[in-house]
Amino acid sequence: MARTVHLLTEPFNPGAYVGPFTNAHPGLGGVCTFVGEVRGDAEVEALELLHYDRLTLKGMEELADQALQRFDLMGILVVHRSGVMHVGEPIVLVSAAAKHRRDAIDAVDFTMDHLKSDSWFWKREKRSDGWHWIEPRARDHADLARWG
Amino acid sequence: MARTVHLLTEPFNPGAYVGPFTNAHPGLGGVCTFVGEVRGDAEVEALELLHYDRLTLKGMEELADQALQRFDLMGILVVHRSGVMHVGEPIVLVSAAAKHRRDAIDAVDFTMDHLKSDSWFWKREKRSDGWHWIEPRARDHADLARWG
Amino acid sequence: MAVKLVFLGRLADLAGADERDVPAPLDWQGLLGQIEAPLAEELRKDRTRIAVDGTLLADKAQLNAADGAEVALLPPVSGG
Amino acid sequence: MAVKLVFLGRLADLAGADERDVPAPLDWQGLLGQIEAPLAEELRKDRTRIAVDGTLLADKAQLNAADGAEVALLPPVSGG
Repeated sequence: MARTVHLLTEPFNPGAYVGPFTNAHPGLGGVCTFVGEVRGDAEVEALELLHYDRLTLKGMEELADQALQRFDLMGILVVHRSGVMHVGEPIVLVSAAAKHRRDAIDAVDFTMDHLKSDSWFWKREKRSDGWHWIEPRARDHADLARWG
Repeated sequence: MARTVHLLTEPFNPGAYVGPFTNAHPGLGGVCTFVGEVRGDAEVEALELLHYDRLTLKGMEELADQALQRFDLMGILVVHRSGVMHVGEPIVLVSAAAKHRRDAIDAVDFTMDHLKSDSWFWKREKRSDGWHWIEPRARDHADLARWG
Repeated sequence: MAVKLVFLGRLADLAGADERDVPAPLDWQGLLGQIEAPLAEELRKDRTRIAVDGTLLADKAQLNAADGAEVALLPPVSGG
Repeated sequence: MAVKLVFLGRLADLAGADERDVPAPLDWQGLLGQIEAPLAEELRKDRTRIAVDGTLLADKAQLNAADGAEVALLPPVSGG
Protein backbone atom coordinates (compact mmCIF):
# COMPACT_ATOMS: atom_id res chain seq x y z
CA MET A 1 0.00 0.00 0.00
CA ALA A 2 1.92 2.98 -1.31
CA ARG A 3 1.34 6.67 -0.75
CA THR A 4 3.01 9.18 -3.04
CA VAL A 5 2.39 12.88 -2.44
CA HIS A 6 4.08 15.78 -4.20
CA LEU A 7 3.69 19.55 -3.87
CA LEU A 8 5.28 21.08 -6.97
CA THR A 9 6.20 24.66 -7.83
CA GLU A 10 6.98 23.92 -11.49
CA PRO A 11 4.77 22.60 -14.36
CA PHE A 12 4.39 18.82 -14.52
CA ASN A 13 3.35 16.15 -16.98
CA PRO A 14 0.62 13.92 -15.48
CA GLY A 15 1.62 10.94 -17.63
CA ALA A 16 5.10 10.99 -16.13
CA TYR A 17 3.55 10.31 -12.72
CA VAL A 18 0.62 8.02 -13.64
CA GLY A 19 2.70 5.59 -15.72
CA PRO A 20 5.19 4.69 -12.97
CA PHE A 21 2.39 4.70 -10.36
CA THR A 22 0.37 2.16 -12.37
CA ASN A 23 3.43 0.02 -13.05
CA ALA A 24 4.26 0.00 -9.35
CA HIS A 25 1.07 -1.96 -8.60
CA PRO A 26 1.14 -5.19 -10.60
CA GLY A 27 -2.01 -7.28 -10.23
CA LEU A 28 -4.29 -4.28 -9.73
CA GLY A 29 -7.84 -4.40 -11.01
CA GLY A 30 -8.20 -0.76 -11.92
CA VAL A 31 -6.70 2.71 -11.75
CA CYS A 32 -8.78 5.86 -11.61
CA THR A 33 -7.09 9.17 -12.34
CA PHE A 34 -8.31 12.73 -12.26
CA VAL A 35 -6.29 15.59 -13.73
CA GLY A 36 -7.48 19.15 -13.16
CA GLU A 37 -6.15 21.86 -15.44
CA VAL A 38 -6.43 25.64 -15.60
CA ARG A 39 -9.74 26.02 -17.40
CA GLY A 40 -9.99 28.18 -20.51
CA ASP A 41 -11.69 31.44 -19.64
CA ALA A 42 -11.36 34.50 -21.85
CA GLU A 43 -11.26 36.79 -18.81
CA VAL A 44 -8.56 34.96 -16.91
CA GLU A 45 -4.94 35.65 -17.88
CA ALA A 46 -3.35 33.57 -15.16
CA LEU A 47 -4.08 31.67 -12.00
CA GLU A 48 -1.97 31.61 -8.86
CA LEU A 49 -2.10 29.09 -6.07
CA LEU A 50 -0.33 29.88 -2.84
CA HIS A 51 0.51 27.42 -0.11
CA TYR A 52 1.96 27.54 3.39
CA ASP A 53 5.06 25.42 3.82
CA ARG A 54 4.27 24.38 7.37
CA LEU A 55 0.76 23.09 6.60
CA THR A 56 0.10 22.34 2.94
CA LEU A 57 2.18 19.25 2.17
CA LYS A 58 1.49 17.78 5.61
CA GLY A 59 -2.24 18.26 5.01
CA MET A 60 -2.02 16.55 1.60
CA GLU A 61 -0.22 13.60 3.18
CA GLU A 62 -2.87 13.32 5.90
CA LEU A 63 -5.60 13.43 3.23
CA ALA A 64 -3.92 10.64 1.26
CA ASP A 65 -3.73 8.60 4.47
CA GLN A 66 -7.44 9.16 5.07
CA ALA A 67 -8.23 7.87 1.58
CA LEU A 68 -6.05 4.79 2.16
CA GLN A 69 -7.89 4.15 5.40
CA ARG A 70 -11.36 4.73 4.01
CA PHE A 71 -11.07 2.76 0.74
CA ASP A 72 -9.56 -0.59 -0.15
CA LEU A 73 -6.61 0.68 -2.19
CA MET A 74 -3.29 -0.68 -3.39
CA GLY A 75 -1.90 2.82 -3.65
CA ILE A 76 -2.67 6.49 -4.02
CA LEU A 77 -0.86 9.29 -5.84
CA VAL A 78 -1.53 12.98 -5.11
CA VAL A 79 0.29 15.75 -6.99
CA HIS A 80 -0.59 19.43 -6.60
CA ARG A 81 0.90 22.55 -8.14
CA SER A 82 1.59 25.81 -6.38
CA GLY A 83 2.59 29.06 -8.08
CA VAL A 84 1.47 30.92 -11.20
CA MET A 85 -0.19 28.83 -13.95
CA HIS A 86 -1.77 29.45 -17.34
CA VAL A 87 -4.62 27.87 -19.32
CA GLY A 88 -4.07 24.18 -20.00
CA GLU A 89 -1.47 23.63 -17.29
CA PRO A 90 -2.20 20.77 -14.89
CA ILE A 91 -3.01 21.93 -11.35
CA VAL A 92 -3.80 18.67 -9.63
CA LEU A 93 -3.48 14.94 -10.24
CA VAL A 94 -5.02 12.21 -8.10
CA SER A 95 -4.67 8.57 -9.01
CA ALA A 96 -5.87 5.54 -7.04
CA ALA A 97 -5.10 1.88 -7.73
CA ALA A 98 -7.36 -0.83 -6.33
CA LYS A 99 -8.52 -4.38 -6.85
CA HIS A 100 -12.05 -3.15 -7.56
CA ARG A 101 -13.11 -0.11 -9.54
CA ARG A 102 -15.54 1.32 -6.98
CA ASP A 103 -12.75 1.85 -4.44
CA ALA A 104 -10.50 3.46 -7.05
CA ILE A 105 -13.19 5.83 -8.36
CA ASP A 106 -14.55 6.75 -4.91
CA ALA A 107 -11.06 7.39 -3.53
CA VAL A 108 -10.32 9.85 -6.35
CA ASP A 109 -13.70 11.53 -5.85
CA PHE A 110 -13.14 11.81 -2.07
CA THR A 111 -9.58 13.12 -2.42
CA MET A 112 -10.50 15.69 -5.07
CA ASP A 113 -13.43 17.02 -3.03
CA HIS A 114 -11.11 17.53 -0.06
CA LEU A 115 -8.31 19.07 -2.11
CA LYS A 116 -10.74 21.57 -3.63
CA SER A 117 -12.25 22.95 -0.47
CA ASP A 118 -10.40 21.54 2.51
CA SER A 119 -6.69 21.80 1.79
CA TRP A 120 -4.23 24.60 2.45
CA PHE A 121 -4.21 26.46 -0.84
CA TRP A 122 -5.29 29.99 -1.65
CA LYS A 123 -6.21 30.82 -5.21
CA ARG A 124 -6.34 34.03 -7.15
CA GLU A 125 -7.02 34.89 -10.78
CA LYS A 126 -5.43 37.59 -12.85
CA ARG A 127 -7.95 39.49 -14.99
CA SER A 128 -7.47 42.64 -17.04
CA ASP A 129 -8.04 44.72 -13.88
CA GLY A 130 -5.59 42.79 -11.72
CA TRP A 131 -5.58 39.90 -9.26
CA HIS A 132 -8.77 38.62 -7.57
CA TRP A 133 -8.91 36.11 -4.70
CA ILE A 134 -11.21 33.12 -5.25
CA GLU A 135 -13.35 31.49 -2.59
CA PRO A 136 -14.55 27.88 -2.92
CA ARG A 137 -17.87 27.61 -4.78
CA ALA A 138 -20.96 26.57 -2.79
CA ARG A 139 -20.90 23.46 -4.97
CA ASP A 140 -17.47 22.56 -3.58
CA HIS A 141 -18.76 22.70 -0.01
CA ALA A 142 -21.77 20.58 -0.98
CA ASP A 143 -19.45 18.02 -2.60
CA LEU A 144 -17.34 17.86 0.55
CA ALA A 145 -20.39 17.38 2.77
CA ARG A 146 -21.20 14.13 0.92
CA TRP A 147 -18.39 12.37 2.79
CA GLY A 148 -19.82 12.99 6.26
CA MET B 1 -18.28 17.49 -28.06
CA ALA B 2 -16.36 14.47 -29.27
CA ARG B 3 -17.15 10.80 -28.91
CA THR B 4 -14.40 8.27 -29.51
CA VAL B 5 -15.25 4.57 -29.16
CA HIS B 6 -12.99 1.64 -30.00
CA LEU B 7 -13.50 -2.12 -29.76
CA LEU B 8 -10.04 -3.70 -29.99
CA THR B 9 -8.94 -7.28 -30.46
CA GLU B 10 -5.26 -6.59 -29.73
CA PRO B 11 -3.48 -5.28 -26.58
CA PHE B 12 -3.45 -1.50 -26.19
CA ASN B 13 -1.56 1.17 -24.27
CA PRO B 14 -3.99 3.45 -22.35
CA GLY B 15 -1.59 6.40 -22.46
CA ALA B 16 -1.59 6.32 -26.26
CA TYR B 17 -5.33 7.06 -26.17
CA VAL B 18 -5.60 9.36 -23.14
CA GLY B 19 -2.84 11.75 -24.24
CA PRO B 20 -4.39 12.65 -27.61
CA PHE B 21 -7.88 12.69 -26.07
CA THR B 22 -6.80 15.23 -23.45
CA ASN B 23 -4.95 17.34 -26.00
CA ALA B 24 -8.03 17.38 -28.23
CA HIS B 25 -9.97 19.38 -25.61
CA PRO B 26 -8.07 22.59 -24.92
CA GLY B 27 -9.63 24.71 -22.20
CA LEU B 28 -11.02 21.72 -20.28
CA GLY B 29 -11.27 21.89 -16.50
CA GLY B 30 -10.61 18.24 -15.79
CA VAL B 31 -10.19 14.77 -17.20
CA CYS B 32 -11.18 11.65 -15.32
CA THR B 33 -9.87 8.31 -16.56
CA PHE B 34 -10.46 4.75 -15.45
CA VAL B 35 -8.35 1.87 -16.69
CA GLY B 36 -9.39 -1.68 -15.81
CA GLU B 37 -6.81 -4.44 -16.11
CA VAL B 38 -6.83 -8.21 -15.77
CA ARG B 39 -6.49 -8.57 -12.02
CA GLY B 40 -3.76 -10.75 -10.55
CA ASP B 41 -5.29 -13.99 -9.32
CA ALA B 42 -3.16 -17.08 -8.72
CA GLU B 43 -5.92 -19.36 -10.02
CA VAL B 44 -6.59 -17.53 -13.27
CA GLU B 45 -4.26 -18.29 -16.20
CA ALA B 46 -6.11 -16.19 -18.77
CA LEU B 47 -9.28 -14.24 -19.35
CA GLU B 48 -11.31 -14.18 -22.54
CA LEU B 49 -13.90 -11.63 -23.52
CA LEU B 50 -16.19 -12.41 -26.43
CA HIS B 51 -18.32 -9.92 -28.29
CA TYR B 52 -20.96 -10.04 -31.03
CA ASP B 53 -20.11 -7.96 -34.07
CA ARG B 54 -23.67 -6.86 -34.73
CA LEU B 55 -24.34 -5.54 -31.21
CA THR B 56 -21.22 -4.83 -29.16
CA LEU B 57 -19.64 -1.76 -30.79
CA LYS B 58 -23.06 -0.25 -31.52
CA GLY B 59 -23.98 -0.70 -27.85
CA MET B 60 -20.74 0.98 -26.71
CA GLU B 61 -21.45 3.93 -29.00
CA GLU B 62 -24.99 4.26 -27.64
CA LEU B 63 -23.63 4.15 -24.09
CA ALA B 64 -21.12 6.91 -24.87
CA ASP B 65 -23.97 8.98 -26.33
CA GLN B 66 -26.01 8.46 -23.15
CA ALA B 67 -23.09 9.72 -21.05
CA LEU B 68 -22.72 12.78 -23.30
CA GLN B 69 -26.42 13.48 -22.90
CA ARG B 70 -26.53 12.92 -19.15
CA PHE B 71 -23.40 14.85 -18.13
CA ASP B 72 -21.94 18.18 -19.20
CA LEU B 73 -18.90 16.87 -21.09
CA MET B 74 -16.49 18.19 -23.67
CA GLY B 75 -15.74 14.66 -24.82
CA ILE B 76 -15.73 11.00 -23.94
CA LEU B 77 -13.37 8.16 -24.86
CA VAL B 78 -14.34 4.49 -24.51
CA VAL B 79 -11.93 1.68 -25.42
CA HIS B 80 -12.69 -1.98 -24.74
CA ARG B 81 -10.73 -5.14 -25.47
CA SER B 82 -12.12 -8.37 -26.80
CA GLY B 83 -10.21 -11.66 -27.04
CA VAL B 84 -7.79 -13.53 -24.75
CA MET B 85 -5.93 -11.47 -22.15
CA HIS B 86 -3.45 -12.09 -19.35
CA VAL B 87 -2.74 -10.49 -15.95
CA GLY B 88 -1.84 -6.82 -16.21
CA GLU B 89 -3.27 -6.27 -19.69
CA PRO B 90 -5.73 -3.37 -19.97
CA ILE B 91 -9.32 -4.49 -20.62
CA VAL B 92 -11.17 -1.21 -20.59
CA LEU B 93 -10.44 2.50 -20.66
CA VAL B 94 -12.99 5.26 -20.12
CA SER B 95 -11.96 8.90 -20.11
CA ALA B 96 -14.22 11.96 -19.81
CA ALA B 97 -13.24 15.61 -20.27
CA ALA B 98 -15.40 18.34 -18.76
CA LYS B 99 -15.35 21.90 -17.53
CA HIS B 100 -16.11 20.70 -14.00
CA ARG B 101 -14.74 17.68 -12.23
CA ARG B 102 -18.07 16.28 -10.99
CA ASP B 103 -19.30 15.74 -14.56
CA ALA B 104 -16.03 14.08 -15.58
CA ILE B 105 -15.92 11.74 -12.57
CA ASP B 106 -19.62 10.86 -12.68
CA ALA B 107 -19.51 10.19 -16.44
CA VAL B 108 -16.67 7.69 -15.97
CA ASP B 109 -18.49 6.07 -13.06
CA PHE B 110 -21.74 5.80 -15.07
CA THR B 111 -20.02 4.46 -18.18
CA MET B 112 -17.98 1.87 -16.28
CA ASP B 113 -21.03 0.58 -14.39
CA HIS B 114 -22.85 0.08 -17.69
CA LEU B 115 -19.87 -1.51 -19.44
CA LYS B 116 -19.46 -4.00 -16.60
CA SER B 117 -22.99 -5.34 -16.46
CA ASP B 118 -24.99 -3.92 -19.36
CA SER B 119 -22.85 -4.23 -22.47
CA TRP B 120 -22.51 -7.05 -24.98
CA PHE B 121 -19.49 -8.93 -23.67
CA TRP B 122 -19.25 -12.45 -22.34
CA LYS B 123 -16.34 -13.31 -20.08
CA ARG B 124 -14.63 -16.55 -19.19
CA GLU B 125 -11.59 -17.43 -17.12
CA LYS B 126 -9.09 -20.18 -17.73
CA ARG B 127 -8.15 -22.06 -14.60
CA SER B 128 -6.10 -25.23 -14.18
CA ASP B 129 -9.25 -27.29 -14.90
CA GLY B 130 -10.27 -25.37 -18.03
CA TRP B 131 -12.48 -22.44 -19.01
CA HIS B 132 -15.28 -21.11 -16.77
CA TRP B 133 -17.95 -18.58 -17.79
CA ILE B 134 -18.32 -15.58 -15.47
CA GLU B 135 -21.60 -13.90 -14.58
CA PRO B 136 -21.72 -10.28 -13.36
CA ARG B 137 -21.33 -9.99 -9.58
CA ALA B 138 -24.34 -8.89 -7.51
CA ARG B 139 -22.26 -5.79 -6.72
CA ASP B 140 -22.18 -4.93 -10.44
CA HIS B 141 -25.98 -5.02 -10.65
CA ALA B 142 -26.25 -2.87 -7.53
CA ASP B 143 -23.79 -0.36 -9.03
CA LEU B 144 -25.87 -0.19 -12.20
CA ALA B 145 -29.11 0.35 -10.28
CA ARG B 146 -27.69 3.60 -8.83
CA TRP B 147 -28.28 5.33 -12.16
CA GLY B 148 -32.04 4.75 -12.21
CA MET C 1 -33.66 -21.34 -47.50
CA ALA C 2 -31.80 -21.04 -44.15
CA VAL C 3 -31.59 -18.97 -41.00
CA LYS C 4 -28.20 -18.67 -39.29
CA LEU C 5 -28.27 -19.23 -35.53
CA VAL C 6 -25.38 -17.56 -33.64
CA PHE C 7 -24.60 -18.86 -30.14
CA LEU C 8 -22.91 -16.44 -27.75
CA GLY C 9 -21.03 -17.09 -24.53
CA ARG C 10 -21.90 -20.30 -22.69
CA LEU C 11 -24.60 -21.10 -25.26
CA ALA C 12 -21.82 -21.81 -27.78
CA ASP C 13 -20.48 -24.43 -25.37
CA LEU C 14 -23.93 -26.00 -25.05
CA ALA C 15 -24.41 -25.94 -28.84
CA GLY C 16 -20.92 -27.27 -29.51
CA ALA C 17 -20.45 -24.56 -32.14
CA ASP C 18 -20.54 -20.77 -32.61
CA GLU C 19 -23.21 -20.97 -35.30
CA ARG C 20 -25.51 -23.36 -37.12
CA ASP C 21 -27.91 -23.12 -40.08
CA VAL C 22 -31.52 -24.14 -39.62
CA PRO C 23 -34.41 -24.12 -42.12
CA ALA C 24 -36.22 -20.81 -42.80
CA PRO C 25 -38.63 -19.38 -41.90
CA LEU C 26 -38.12 -19.69 -38.17
CA ASP C 27 -40.49 -18.74 -35.34
CA TRP C 28 -40.19 -19.18 -31.55
CA GLN C 29 -41.71 -22.67 -31.43
CA GLY C 30 -39.69 -23.69 -34.48
CA LEU C 31 -36.49 -22.48 -32.79
CA LEU C 32 -37.21 -24.43 -29.61
CA GLY C 33 -37.83 -27.51 -31.77
CA GLN C 34 -34.52 -27.09 -33.63
CA ILE C 35 -32.23 -26.98 -30.62
CA GLU C 36 -31.22 -29.48 -27.94
CA ALA C 37 -33.08 -29.55 -24.64
CA PRO C 38 -30.33 -27.84 -22.51
CA LEU C 39 -30.16 -24.99 -25.04
CA ALA C 40 -33.94 -24.66 -25.14
CA GLU C 41 -33.99 -24.49 -21.35
CA GLU C 42 -31.46 -21.63 -21.34
CA LEU C 43 -33.34 -19.89 -24.12
CA ARG C 44 -36.61 -19.89 -22.15
CA LYS C 45 -34.98 -17.92 -19.29
CA ASP C 46 -35.99 -14.25 -19.17
CA ARG C 47 -32.36 -13.12 -19.08
CA THR C 48 -31.56 -14.88 -22.37
CA ARG C 49 -32.23 -12.48 -25.25
CA ILE C 50 -32.60 -12.89 -28.99
CA ALA C 51 -31.45 -10.49 -31.70
CA VAL C 52 -32.44 -10.75 -35.36
CA ASP C 53 -29.96 -9.12 -37.73
CA GLY C 54 -28.54 -7.09 -34.84
CA THR C 55 -31.90 -5.90 -33.46
CA LEU C 56 -33.02 -7.15 -30.06
CA LEU C 57 -36.48 -8.65 -29.77
CA ALA C 58 -38.59 -7.13 -27.02
CA ASP C 59 -40.58 -10.41 -26.93
CA LYS C 60 -38.83 -13.62 -27.95
CA ALA C 61 -42.18 -15.30 -28.72
CA GLN C 62 -42.56 -12.83 -31.60
CA LEU C 63 -39.53 -14.30 -33.40
CA ASN C 64 -40.18 -14.45 -37.13
CA ALA C 65 -36.94 -14.89 -39.08
CA ALA C 66 -36.91 -15.21 -42.86
CA ASP C 67 -34.39 -16.81 -45.19
CA GLY C 68 -30.96 -15.22 -44.82
CA ALA C 69 -31.63 -13.80 -41.35
CA GLU C 70 -29.07 -14.03 -38.53
CA VAL C 71 -30.64 -15.02 -35.20
CA ALA C 72 -28.34 -14.47 -32.21
CA LEU C 73 -28.98 -16.24 -28.92
CA LEU C 74 -27.61 -14.03 -26.15
CA PRO C 75 -27.06 -15.24 -22.57
CA PRO C 76 -26.61 -12.72 -19.72
CA VAL C 77 -23.59 -10.49 -20.33
CA SER C 78 -20.54 -10.15 -18.09
CA GLY C 79 -18.37 -7.40 -19.50
CA GLY C 80 -15.32 -5.31 -18.61
CA MET D 1 12.17 38.88 21.41
CA ALA D 2 9.86 38.60 18.38
CA VAL D 3 7.02 36.52 16.97
CA LYS D 4 6.77 36.18 13.18
CA LEU D 5 3.30 36.79 11.76
CA VAL D 6 2.68 35.10 8.39
CA PHE D 7 -0.20 36.38 6.28
CA LEU D 8 -1.75 33.96 3.80
CA GLY D 9 -3.98 34.59 0.78
CA ARG D 10 -5.98 37.81 0.85
CA LEU D 11 -4.66 38.64 4.33
CA ALA D 12 -1.27 39.30 2.76
CA ASP D 13 -2.91 41.94 0.54
CA LEU D 14 -4.54 43.54 3.57
CA ALA D 15 -1.26 43.46 5.51
CA GLY D 16 0.74 44.74 2.56
CA ALA D 17 3.33 42.01 3.20
CA ASP D 18 3.68 38.24 3.50
CA GLU D 19 5.09 38.46 7.01
CA ARG D 20 5.88 40.85 9.83
CA ASP D 21 7.66 40.61 13.17
CA VAL D 22 5.83 41.69 16.31
CA PRO D 23 7.00 41.68 19.94
CA ALA D 24 6.88 38.41 21.92
CA PRO D 25 5.09 37.00 23.79
CA LEU D 26 1.83 37.33 21.84
CA ASP D 27 -1.69 36.42 22.91
CA TRP D 28 -5.05 36.89 21.13
CA GLN D 29 -5.70 40.40 22.46
CA GLY D 30 -2.11 41.36 21.79
CA LEU D 31 -2.41 40.14 18.21
CA LEU D 32 -5.61 42.11 17.58
CA GLY D 33 -3.84 45.18 18.98
CA GLN D 34 -0.82 44.71 16.67
CA ILE D 35 -2.69 44.58 13.37
CA GLU D 36 -4.74 47.08 11.38
CA ALA D 37 -8.52 47.16 11.78
CA PRO D 38 -9.39 45.47 8.45
CA LEU D 39 -7.03 42.60 9.30
CA ALA D 40 -8.43 42.31 12.82
CA GLU D 41 -11.92 42.17 11.37
CA GLU D 42 -10.96 39.26 9.08
CA LEU D 43 -9.16 37.53 11.91
CA ARG D 44 -12.27 37.57 14.14
CA LYS D 45 -14.26 35.60 11.54
CA ASP D 46 -14.81 31.96 12.44
CA ARG D 47 -13.46 30.79 9.12
CA THR D 48 -10.12 32.52 9.63
CA ARG D 49 -7.78 30.13 11.41
CA ILE D 50 -4.47 30.52 13.24
CA ALA D 51 -1.55 28.09 13.28
CA VAL D 52 1.42 28.35 15.62
CA ASP D 53 4.56 26.67 14.29
CA GLY D 54 2.44 24.65 11.86
CA THR D 55 -0.14 23.50 14.41
CA LEU D 56 -3.71 24.78 14.10
CA LEU D 57 -5.32 26.32 17.15
CA ALA D 58 -8.71 24.85 18.02
CA ASP D 59 -9.54 28.14 19.75
CA LYS D 60 -7.87 31.33 18.53
CA ALA D 61 -8.46 33.03 21.89
CA GLN D 62 -5.99 30.55 23.40
CA LEU D 63 -3.12 31.98 21.30
CA ASN D 64 0.04 32.11 23.36
CA ALA D 65 3.12 32.50 21.18
CA ALA D 66 6.60 32.80 22.63
CA ASP D 67 9.75 34.36 21.22
CA GLY D 68 10.73 32.74 17.90
CA ALA D 69 7.27 31.34 17.18
CA GLU D 70 5.69 31.56 13.74
CA VAL D 71 2.03 32.59 13.86
CA ALA D 72 0.18 32.03 10.55
CA LEU D 73 -3.08 33.84 9.84
CA LEU D 74 -5.11 31.61 7.50
CA PRO D 75 -8.18 32.85 5.59
CA PRO D 76 -10.63 30.33 4.06
CA VAL D 77 -8.89 28.06 1.56
CA SER D 78 -9.72 27.71 -2.13
CA GLY D 79 -7.60 24.93 -3.55
CA GLY D 80 -7.25 22.82 -6.67
